[in-house]
Order: sequence, then C-alpha cells, then structure tokens
Amino acid sequence: MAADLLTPLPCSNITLLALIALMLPLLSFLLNSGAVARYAWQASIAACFFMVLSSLISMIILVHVWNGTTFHTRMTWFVLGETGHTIGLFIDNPGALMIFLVTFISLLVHLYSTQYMKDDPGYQRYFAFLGLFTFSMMGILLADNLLVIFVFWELVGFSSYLLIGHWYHQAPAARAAKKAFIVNRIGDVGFILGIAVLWAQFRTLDLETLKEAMSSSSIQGESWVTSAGIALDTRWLTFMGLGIFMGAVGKSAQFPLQVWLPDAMEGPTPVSALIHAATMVAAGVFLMCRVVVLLDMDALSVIAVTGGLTAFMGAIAALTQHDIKKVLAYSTISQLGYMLMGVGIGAPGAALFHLFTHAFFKAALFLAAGSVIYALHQYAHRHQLAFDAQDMRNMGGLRAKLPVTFIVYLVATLALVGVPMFSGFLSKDALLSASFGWSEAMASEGHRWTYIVPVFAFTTVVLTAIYMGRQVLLVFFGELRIKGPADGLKESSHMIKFVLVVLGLFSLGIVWSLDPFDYHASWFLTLMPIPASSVPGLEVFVLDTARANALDSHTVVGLISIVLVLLGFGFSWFKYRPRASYALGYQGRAGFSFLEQLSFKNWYLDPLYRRLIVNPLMSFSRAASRTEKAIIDKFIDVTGVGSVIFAHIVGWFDRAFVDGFVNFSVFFAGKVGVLAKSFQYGKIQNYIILAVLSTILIILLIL
Amino acid sequence: MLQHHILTILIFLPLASALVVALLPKGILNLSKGIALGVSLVQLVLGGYMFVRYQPSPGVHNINGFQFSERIDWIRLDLQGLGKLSTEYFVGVDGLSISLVLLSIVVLLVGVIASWSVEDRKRGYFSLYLLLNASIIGCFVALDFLLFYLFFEFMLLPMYFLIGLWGGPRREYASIKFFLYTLLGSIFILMVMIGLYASVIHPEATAVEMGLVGAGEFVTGEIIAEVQRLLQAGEIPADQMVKTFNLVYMADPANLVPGSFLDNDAVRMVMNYPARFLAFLCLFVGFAIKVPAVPVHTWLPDAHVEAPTPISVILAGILLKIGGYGLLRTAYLIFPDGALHYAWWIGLVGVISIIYGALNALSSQDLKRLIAYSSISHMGFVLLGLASLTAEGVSGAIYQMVSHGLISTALFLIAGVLYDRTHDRMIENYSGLAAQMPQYTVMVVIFFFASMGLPGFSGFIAEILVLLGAFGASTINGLLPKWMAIIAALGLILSAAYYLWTIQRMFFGKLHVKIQHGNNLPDLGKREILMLIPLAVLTLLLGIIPSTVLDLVNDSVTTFVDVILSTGMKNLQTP
Amino acid sequence: MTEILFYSFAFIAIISAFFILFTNNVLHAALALIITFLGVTALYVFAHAEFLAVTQIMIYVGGIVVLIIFGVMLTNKAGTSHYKTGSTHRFMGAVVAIGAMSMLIYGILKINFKAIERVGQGGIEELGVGLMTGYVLPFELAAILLLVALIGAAVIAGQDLKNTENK
Amino acid sequence: MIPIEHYYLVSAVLFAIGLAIVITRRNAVLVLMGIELMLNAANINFIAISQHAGVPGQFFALFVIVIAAAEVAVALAIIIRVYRHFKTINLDEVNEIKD
Repeated sequence: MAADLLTPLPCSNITLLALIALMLPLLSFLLNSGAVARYAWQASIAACFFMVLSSLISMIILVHVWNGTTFHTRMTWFVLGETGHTIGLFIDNPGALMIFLVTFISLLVHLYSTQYMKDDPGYQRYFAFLGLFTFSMMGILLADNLLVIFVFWELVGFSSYLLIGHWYHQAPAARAAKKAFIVNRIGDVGFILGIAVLWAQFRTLDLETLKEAMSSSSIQGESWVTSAGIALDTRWLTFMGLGIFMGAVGKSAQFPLQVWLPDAMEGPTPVSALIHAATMVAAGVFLMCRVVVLLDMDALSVIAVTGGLTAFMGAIAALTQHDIKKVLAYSTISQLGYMLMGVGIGAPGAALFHLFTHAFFKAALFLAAGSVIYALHQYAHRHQLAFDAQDMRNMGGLRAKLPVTFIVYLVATLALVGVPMFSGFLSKDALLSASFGWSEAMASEGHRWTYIVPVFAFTTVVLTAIYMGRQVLLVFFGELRIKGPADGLKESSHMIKFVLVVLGLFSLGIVWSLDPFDYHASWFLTLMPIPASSVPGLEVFVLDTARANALDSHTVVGLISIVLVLLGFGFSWFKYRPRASYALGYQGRAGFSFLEQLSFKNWYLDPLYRRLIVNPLMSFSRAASRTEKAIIDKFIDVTGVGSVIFAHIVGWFDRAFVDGFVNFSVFFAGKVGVLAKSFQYGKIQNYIILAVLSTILIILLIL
Repeated sequence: MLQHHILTILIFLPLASALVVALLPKGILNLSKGIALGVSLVQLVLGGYMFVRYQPSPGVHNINGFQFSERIDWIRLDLQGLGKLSTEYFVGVDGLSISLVLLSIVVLLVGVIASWSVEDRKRGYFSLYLLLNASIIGCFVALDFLLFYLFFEFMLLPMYFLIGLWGGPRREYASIKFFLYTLLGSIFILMVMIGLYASVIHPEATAVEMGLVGAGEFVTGEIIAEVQRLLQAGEIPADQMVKTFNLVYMADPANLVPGSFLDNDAVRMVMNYPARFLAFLCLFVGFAIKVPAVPVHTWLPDAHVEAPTPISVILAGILLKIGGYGLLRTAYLIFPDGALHYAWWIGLVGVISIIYGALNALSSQDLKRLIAYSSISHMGFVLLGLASLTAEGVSGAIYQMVSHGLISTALFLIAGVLYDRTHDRMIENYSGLAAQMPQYTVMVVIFFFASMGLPGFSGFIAEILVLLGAFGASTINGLLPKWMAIIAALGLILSAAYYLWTIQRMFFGKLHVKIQHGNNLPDLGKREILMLIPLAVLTLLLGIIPSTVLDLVNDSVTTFVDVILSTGMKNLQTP
Repeated sequence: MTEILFYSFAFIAIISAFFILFTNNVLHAALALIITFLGVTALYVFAHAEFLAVTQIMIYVGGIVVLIIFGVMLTNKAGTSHYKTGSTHRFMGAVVAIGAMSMLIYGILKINFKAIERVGQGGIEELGVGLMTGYVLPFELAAILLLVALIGAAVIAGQDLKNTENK
Repeated sequence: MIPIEHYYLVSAVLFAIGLAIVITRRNAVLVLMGIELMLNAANINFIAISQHAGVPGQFFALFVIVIAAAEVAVALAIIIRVYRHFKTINLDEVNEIKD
C-alpha cells in the first residue's frame, strides 16, 4: 500500500527554487562562521543579501502556488529492511506563505541587527546563528516528512539555544539557553513518540502518504486497524495526536511548558523578535496545521483547551511584568495559545491567519521595544548612568523622544489587542467566532464543558487590552522616570526606523482584507484550504457544524470583542494613566499582593517545577550515584575484599595444613631416613642378608 | 589476491609491528610512534579499499556469503570419545561487522595521534598499543568461535597494562577491576563455547570423514544437506562427527548433534532450566559486561577515569562495541530462541541502562566520569535496539555503535585536552572557558550536542531508529511493550540535561579556573584539531547521509532479523 | 648308567662349589669355579641342551673365568700373602643360605612336574631358527648389550689408568 | 630319563651355595664368583624345563649367559677401579658410605 505511494518524485523548477531558498541561509551560516574576523561586516552584509534572494525566491514560489497547486519532490534518504525512508520538499499554499513570512521577517531582522548588534563582540557568531536558524526554520516548513520535520525541529531548538546563549558570559543567559533547550526537548520526546506510533502503524512518515493511509484505516471496536492489517488500541491514536501536540507545546510555549519563553528574553532583542515571537514559536502552530488531519477528536479537544488555558495564563502573567520584553513574551505565549486553540477547534486556517498577523505585529512590537532599549542603552552609555534599560520602571514619556518607534508600537499594539482596522482584529475575530461556534456545536453533542474555551478566549481579549494599554501608558506616556540629562535620548538609525515602519504597515488591517470588519473577505483565508480530516471515526460533522455556527455568529462576536477591548482599555487608562497613583509610585514599586505575585511569578510555575520535577530528578540522580557507590560498587568491593580474605584463609589453611602435611611428611621421611641410615654402614653383604631374609620371611608369611 | 588476504594483513601487520617496536634499539625509540602511525595509515588505506569494494550482501548465516574471507584449517585433533576437533582460521566480514571494522580503524588511528605526547616508556606503550590493534581487528573479523575468543581475551592483556602502567592515580584499582570484570564475562563465554563445541558438527569435514566425498574435494550443498539429514536422523556414529567452532555452522540448527547438550529438540534441563536458555544467558552476561549494561557496568567509569586519554578513547570507541557485536554474532545467531525468550528482559536492561546511566551522569562531578556514564546510557540503546529484533532496531543498534564509537572518541579526547592542560577534571573547578578557549568550546558544543542526539549528527539517526524499532516491535513481532520505548525516550531529555548543564557550568558564565595552572590555558593545538575535525566530519556525514553505513548494513540486518525470528520461533516450538 | 653319570657330575659341581665357599685362596676358588661350571655343563648335556653346553664351556670357562682370574691377579697387592682371603658373617650366611635352600627345595617338592605336558624337544635347529626369527630382536639387543658392556668396562677400568699415568 | 626334580634340587643347592659365597666371602672377586654360580643355578632350571616346555627355556638360558658375561666384564672393571682407589678389594674395608 505504502510502497507505491513512496516512489521518488522528480524535482520540478519550483521545488528546485525552494531548495535554493532553503540552502541560502545555510550558506550564510557557513560563510559567517568561516569568515575571518576582519570581514565580519562584509559577511553579515552578504547574509542580508542572501536573505533578500531567499525572500524573492519565496515570493516567486508563492505566486506559483497561489491558485492551490502543490509541488512535491521526494527521494529516498536511506533504506531499512524493505522500508525506504524518504526525504523531500512539499510546498502548498500555507507552506509557501510561511516561507515568505520566515524569509521576509528574517530579512528584516537581519537588517535591523546590522545596526542593533554592530558593537557586539559576537557579531559574526550572531549572524552565523541567524543563518542557521533561518535554514532550520525553512526546513520545517518545506519538509514533506515527519522525520525530516523533526530533524529541523530540533535544529531550530539548537539554534535558538545558541542565540539565547549569545551573551553566554552572563549567567542568566546561559541558564535561559539551557532551560529553553531542555524544555523543548521534553516536547520533542512527545513528538518522537507520536512519530513512533505513526511509524509503527503505517511504516512511513511521509505526510501525504500518511494522510492516505490514515483515511484508509478504520476503527474496529477497540482497535485501530490499517489497511495493511496492523492493529493498535484506539488509545494510541489519541496518544499519537497528543504526542505530536507535545512537540508543539514545547516549541510554541504552551501550558505546561511555557516557562522557557520568558527566560529566553535574555537573548538579543532581534532574536526575540525573530525566533521567540514571529517564527520559531509559530512552528508548533504550523506543525499542528500540517498534521491536524491526523488528529482525532479527543486530541483536538485537549489542544483546544490547552490553547485557551495558555492564552488566559499568559495574559494574566503579562499584567504585572516590569521588563518590557517579558510583557511581550507573555503576550506571545497568550497569542500562541489562541492559535493552538484555533487548531483544536477545527479552524487551522484562522490559526494560521492569526500566526501571520501576529508574526508581523509582534515582530514590530519586539523590534520597537528593541529600539527603545537601544536608545536607552545609548543614553545610559553617553551619560555614564547605570540602570536596567529593559525595565519599564525606568521608562516613561518616551513618546516625544522616539516618535517613530511610538507610532509603530501603537499601531502594533492596536493590532495585537484587536481593534478594528488593524490586522489583529481580523484574525482574532476569526478565532473567537470559531471558538464560539465550536463550543456550541460540541455542547449540542452533550459536551457543555467546552464553553470554557470561548470563556478563556474572550477573557483574554480584555486582559490583552489591559496589559498592552498598561505597557504603552507606562513606556510612552507621562514623564521619564529615570533621572538624567534631557539630551541624548533619540531615535536610532534609519535602518531601524525603516524596518519598524515596514512591520507597522503590515499590522494594518487593509493589508489583509479589503473589508476591515469581515475576516471572511480576507484574501488569506480564501487561500487556506479547509482540511478534510482523514481520521477514522472522527465526528467530522461536529467540525462542520462548528464552522457553520462560526459563520453565523461572527458579527455578534466581533461586536462583543470590540466592547471587551474598549472595556480593557478603559480599565487600563483608569489604572495606569499618567499621574494615577500606580504610575506615580511605579519606579520604586515593591510589595505585591498575592494575586499580583501570582501573575508576576507566572503562576509560580518555575518554583513548582523545581519542587516537583527538578529537585526530585536531582535527588534521583544523586540516589543513583549513591546506589552506584553504596550498593553496586560496594557489592563488587565487598566481593573483591571478601575473595581476598577468603584467599588469605585459604592461604593460611594452605600453609598450616597442606604445607604442614607436606612439611610433616618431609620431616617424617627425614627422621625415618636418619633411622634407616643407622642401618647403613656400607656393607653390601649385610644388605644381601637382610634382603634374602626378608624375602624368606615374606614367602613364609604368604605360605 | 588482496581480496582474500586483506583481513589477515589487517590483523598481522600490527602484530608484526608490535614485535618490531618491542625490539627497537634504544637510540631510535622515537620511531615507535612512526611505526604505530604508519600501521594505522596502512590500515586506513586498506579499510578504504574494503569500503569501496564491499558488495552489500547478507552473509550472517551463509558460510559463503562473507567477503574478503580467508579460511584455513587450523587445528584438527582426534579426541577419541569426544569426536574430532576442528578449528579454522576463518576471517571474513559481512554487514554486521564491516562498519565496526572500519570504525575500529578510524578510532585506532585517532588513538595513535592522541598518543603522540606519550614519552614515558614509549617502546612498551606502542608495542602494547599495536597488540591491542591486532586483537581488536581480529575480534571483529573472526568467524570461528575459538579464534574470536582468543582475540577477545587477548585484548585484555594490553588493556590491563596500558591502564595499569600509564593510567591516573587510582590506576591499579581501575585496571584490576576492569580485568576481573571482563575475565568474569569471559568465563561465562568460555563455558558456552565449550558446550557448543560438543554440540555442533562441521558438515563438510564430517562428510569427508564419513567418506561421502574425498578429502580435498568440493563439498556440494546436497552433500551437506545429506550429512545434516543423517545427523538429525542419528545415523552418524560419534567417532565420525567432526566437531567445530565455526560460528556460521553453530548458527545452523541442522548442525546440532541430536541429544547433545545444547540440542534444541531434546531440551536439556540444568537446574530445571532449559540448557539453551541458560547458554544464551551466559553469553548475554558475558557480553553485557563488556557493553556494559547496568548492573555490571561499574568497571567502566573507573577504567575510563583512570586510563590515559588514548586508551579511554579506544575503550569507549571500540571495546564497548565488541560487547554489542559479540551479542549479535554469537548469542543472537546461535541461540535465537533465547533471544526471543529473553527479549523483554534485554529490552528492560537496555532501558534501565539508558535511564540509570543518564541519572548518574547528571550527578557526576568529574568530566570524564560524566562521559563514561553517558556511554553507559547510550549503549543502552544498543541493547534496546537489539532486543526489538526489527530491522530498524537492529540497524539502529549497529548505527549507534558506530556513532557512539566516533562521538565518545571525540568526547574523551575533549576531556583529555583539558586534563592535559590542568590535570584536573572536576567540573566545578571551571567556568566561563568559552572566553579563554573558543575553538575548544566550539568542539565541545558540537560533540556534546552530537552525543545528545541532535539531528544532523549520527547519534540522532541511531537513536531515532532504535526508538522506532523498539516502539514498532509491538506491532511487528510483539517482543517489546511500548512503554520501553517511551521510557527510553525520556533518556533523551536527561542527556540534554546533563550535557547542557555541564556546558553551562564549565564554559559559560565568567571565566574562572580554580587551579594553579589557571592562566595557562591555550586553545586547541594543531594536533588536537587534527584529531577532532575528522571525527566531526564523519559524525556529520553519518548524520546527514545515513545510507553511508546503512547500505553496508541493511542486507545483513534484514537477513539477521529474518533468521533470528524464523529460527527462534521454530526452536521455541519444538518441545 | 646315565643316572650314575648325572649324579656324579652333579656331585662334582656341588663339591667344587663348596670348595669355593670354604677355600681361602682366591685362585683356587677360581679353578674350582671352572670345575663347577663343567659339572653344570654336563647337566646341560643330560638335558639335551648340547648347544647351551658348548656355549657354557666357551663363555664361562673360556671367557668369564679367565677374566676372573685376571681380575684376581690384578687386584692382589704385590708382595702380600698370595691370594688369601677370609670369610665374615659365617653364621648369618649359613642361616640365610640354608633357609633359602629349604624354601626352594620345599617349593620344588611341592610342584607336580608330571603334569607338565611335553611339547617337544629343543633341538639345535629349532634354536637356530628361533634365534633368527622370533627372538631376533632380543638377540640383537643382547649383542648390543655386550658391546656396550665391553666399552663401558674399558672406560671404567681404563680412565683411571690414564689419570694415574698423568700423575 | 632323569626326573626334572633332580635338576631342580641340584640347582637349589648350587643357588644356596652361591648365596652363601656372596654373603660370607670378603673378597669382591669371590662375591662375583658367587653371583655367577647363582646365575648358573638358575640356568639349570631353564635348561631342565626346556626338555618339556621346548626351546624357549634355552633362549632364556642363552640370554642369561650373555648377560652374565656382560655383568662380569663391568663388575670386574668396577672392582679394578675400587682396588685402585682403596688399594684393596676387601669388602669390609670398602665403605665410604658410612659417615
């Protein structure tokens, strides 16, 4: 069955182009890591150039797949037994869009970084790793095969590790890098296990083939039987879905693995924009969109609830942060939760849409925040001031000093919060309506608890408005809270401004839909195919009903969300406006209430994990090493010492008894000899007499 | 010509050179390094030739399926009542061994380069090293159990002295522990070997003995089949049976003497336990010590920590693989029924090794000890893959052996680099080395990540194959439960944890070295780069193009799995 | 007639043997030994072992006794009393000898020689054929033994001669 | 026809006399003669039985003669040697064994 589907597919022009687009960042990595230090600047410019080329190519590809055609090239990677493992490129509409997104944002970040990082001693290394990251990220998008996706998946984690740990000599950065990789690894193990289930069941990991194989499999009673007759318990079908989702949970920082993302803000800000806002964390969402057709209803529900919960938790945690980047990080977690929720409720198109809009406005936010940090940093440097350039307690009133940054920040904030006319409104509206429609459909099936998902989603809308309003108010309004000279705090170079403006433009709703109030009019969603689920036994009609419901309710939902946004903004203006008590006392703020602590400490997840997982693991590990020393080695040593003691006993016995016996015999023989010697006096004839006499005596005795 | 003697040259060239080195006059002792290097280079060329000329083919249980094989009668003795003894000088490679032979050649070459700084008693060191070289290659190519065992035991001697004379402060303890452990293993193997010898006939020689063909004539397949039929019918008198140590004949149940100790038709019981199962267990324990599997692994950390760097390299890079290879070649092929019967337990031992080794690595304070425990953890994957008896699992096991051979070689070299500079290996005594030794840090990061199974490096392919195999075993042959693969996968998290923690502690943060030589930390020298770069390239190559090795291995592994499953099932079904 | 001759020869042999036992003169003892051998030779003849008889005369009388006489002469100190010697352990000698003789005679008298089946007479022809066929190996070995003994005797007796000459 | 017993009796007497000579005489050469006598006595037995049992008896006798000859040669050589050393062949005086 699978064999004929796995035949190699020839290379077409488009896939060749995609391959070139894939290889250019790798080339950039090799160039930057291999270049002599003197040519670091030139190498980074070359890297930007490669990215330009790459994004041009991805635009060409995008044009070619616009009408829905797909391109697939495949070759055999290695053969095992009779099974061939293939490797190949697969490009469809979402994939091409994603490639464009990644290359384009990567290009912008490259450009931005040439300014932002120019004084950094690790400049060259930084660009090399950016290249590696872009390469791996594109690998995930282009691969046609779950195993290959996993390869790039891990590589993305690796390059993220390298980039978070860019300032490795600072202990927090080193710790954060480690944490990010390990937490990602936990998710990856789930991913591997999901892959393993698919492999055990279908003997292939090629996605296109898997879809066919999945639809030809069936549920028979309690077992899940493929057309080849391989049967597994149906629980493994859910397990597979959850396993792959686990990979996404790790990479996209969902509950319970979201703890690494806030720490990852220790990396350079452009990296945070590229990796930890726009692209890498979105890889989980993209992966889930790719495999959504393989997931069963239970797995989808878990995904939906996890997504909703994470959206809520992230938003809560974002409410009280002081670090400008951490607010954005928690916001990212929250938005990613939205996206995965979208996957879970059968609206992957909407999820991808949100991914796209989010990628642009969140990149804009991060890079604008970077611009703020950079400006403050320069300012501090110029006036020999020592303060934390990322702490919002040291900011305020920057609106006048950094006008371009402010405008871009404001636009992106409005997009994020979901104000009509901005991109976020469209995508968020799509997700909210879908969630509402889904829970209605599920409730009609008797699953009333599913209303929790839209509740989370709508609450998060309010919370988003509150924390973003708070941030904008605290950073850009009021007075500069740090005491210092008035001069020297100014907008950074034109390159940075250019990048910000480009990203700001993409946050406008008009770019995505001509009708800024109706997401259905968006060109993006028309490109998204509605996935036809191939999982046997899946109640597809539920998802169909959900979609129909969403269509009906979207006007209402849109209105509700506008109301909620206004509510949130109102609250935040009330609480955080300049000259309100909060803003005035903000700089020296200390002493939190419990609820604020809960938010600030991100639900106490870190201490919880330390208590529940890390500490027990370390004590297990110490126990293992004690076991090693105290039991196994002790056993060996005791055996060794015991055998030596035994050997001594045997030795003593040997000397005392065995040797003693021998010595005694010798002694006895000697004495007898002395005795006998006394008979010997050299007279032969006496001997003869004795001999004959004895002979006679013997004969007499015998007779 | 070369085709048939290449393996013999591979074995005896170092042996002869060892003699030459041992006899070198005092004035030109520096030549000993050169000789060792020259031998390794020649072996590399021969290995390259083998790699190019090797035609993927099964081998495994087909006596004529081995390549580069050379087969000469070695000892023929008439033991009266015990039948006739026949041992052969039979060497050859198939897919199970070729990759390991090539690995050994590479690692031994790297070992010579790493030994370049040895100045103390050079003559002894290099002649022992060459001796080790010969016995390692011999072990991988021998196809006669006696020959295999001979090389296997022969390896202990130079190893014991190399650790005991050139090792660290606790070298005596370590070397004796190593010696006793492996000797214990050897005893188990020896017992089975003798039992097997009494139970297996040499069909060709028996045909000659019975007068079915004349001496020196070609023995056709029909005649062999006839001999085997007569044997199973019990129509060959005991004094006409020619007993053999040939591993390939041992693997064929048709050659088992009916009613003999290890015959599978009439199951002998030893202490109420079937003798064949017991024999499999003995072989398993014997080789598991070498692998090493928990709980018979404690020689490894000590031996590694105390051994000089090149010897750690060989120990981790090659010697551990002999355990895995021995399991494949002897235990599994000769007792497939045991392999099936104990698959669950072997898998369990593998899983325990993975987790236990990783936990111990996590709490290790000593860099070399950490790497040693990681070896235990990674070799657990070999056992798990073998136990699964799927094409993926077994290929993965072999791939893991090759990959771990390269990676652990590099890891021990890395530990050695630091030890050479400061004579201190405690992790807590270093921090922020990345600033002082950037190239070194790059290498450390590369190999640490390679070892934790980062895609793009060989370790990933190996581990994913093993996991796929172990997981798929439940639907393919039902030998392993799924939770084993799941637990084993957790080992991946642990390995990331201990390696990354080590990197964070030693290389990141502020530069600080708690040792007197702290300021004298030069970056990698040319020789050190020369050792590490090829390993990095090979690891990457195997990670990106796994077919380099898998193409060599695949046919043999497929046959191996088929043979084990079918023969094993058949053997288990006979009462 | 044969019986008389047999017993008289036996008597002669025994008498001369006694003479050897009791004489003090070594040379006389040697001559008596010749007589004894001759008497024994006669017994051989009576037993139809003519070849052995001839051999006995040739080797013992012609060879051994001559040798012994040479030995006697070579080992007598010049100038001392001629060839005199004495006896010791007379009593024990008598006891042992008589004891041994009684044992032997007792044994001989107990054997029933009549029961021995006659299988044939050892003719000289049979002896010759036997020596060259079935017994050729012991025969040759005996020859080698003799040769070795001769050389050995020469070496043992001669070496010291050289030494004394050197002195 | 003379009965075999008579040969045996003669042989026994001769053997006993030979034994007595060996035991009692002081002179080494005389002891040697006694040994020869004993050998001869034994030979008589062989010869006597060969009348009945056939030719093998004679072979044995023949070999005994040969061995006796060899023995005499060696023994005399030893005696001469002993004589040179001790200047006597009186067995009472030839004892260096005793300490």
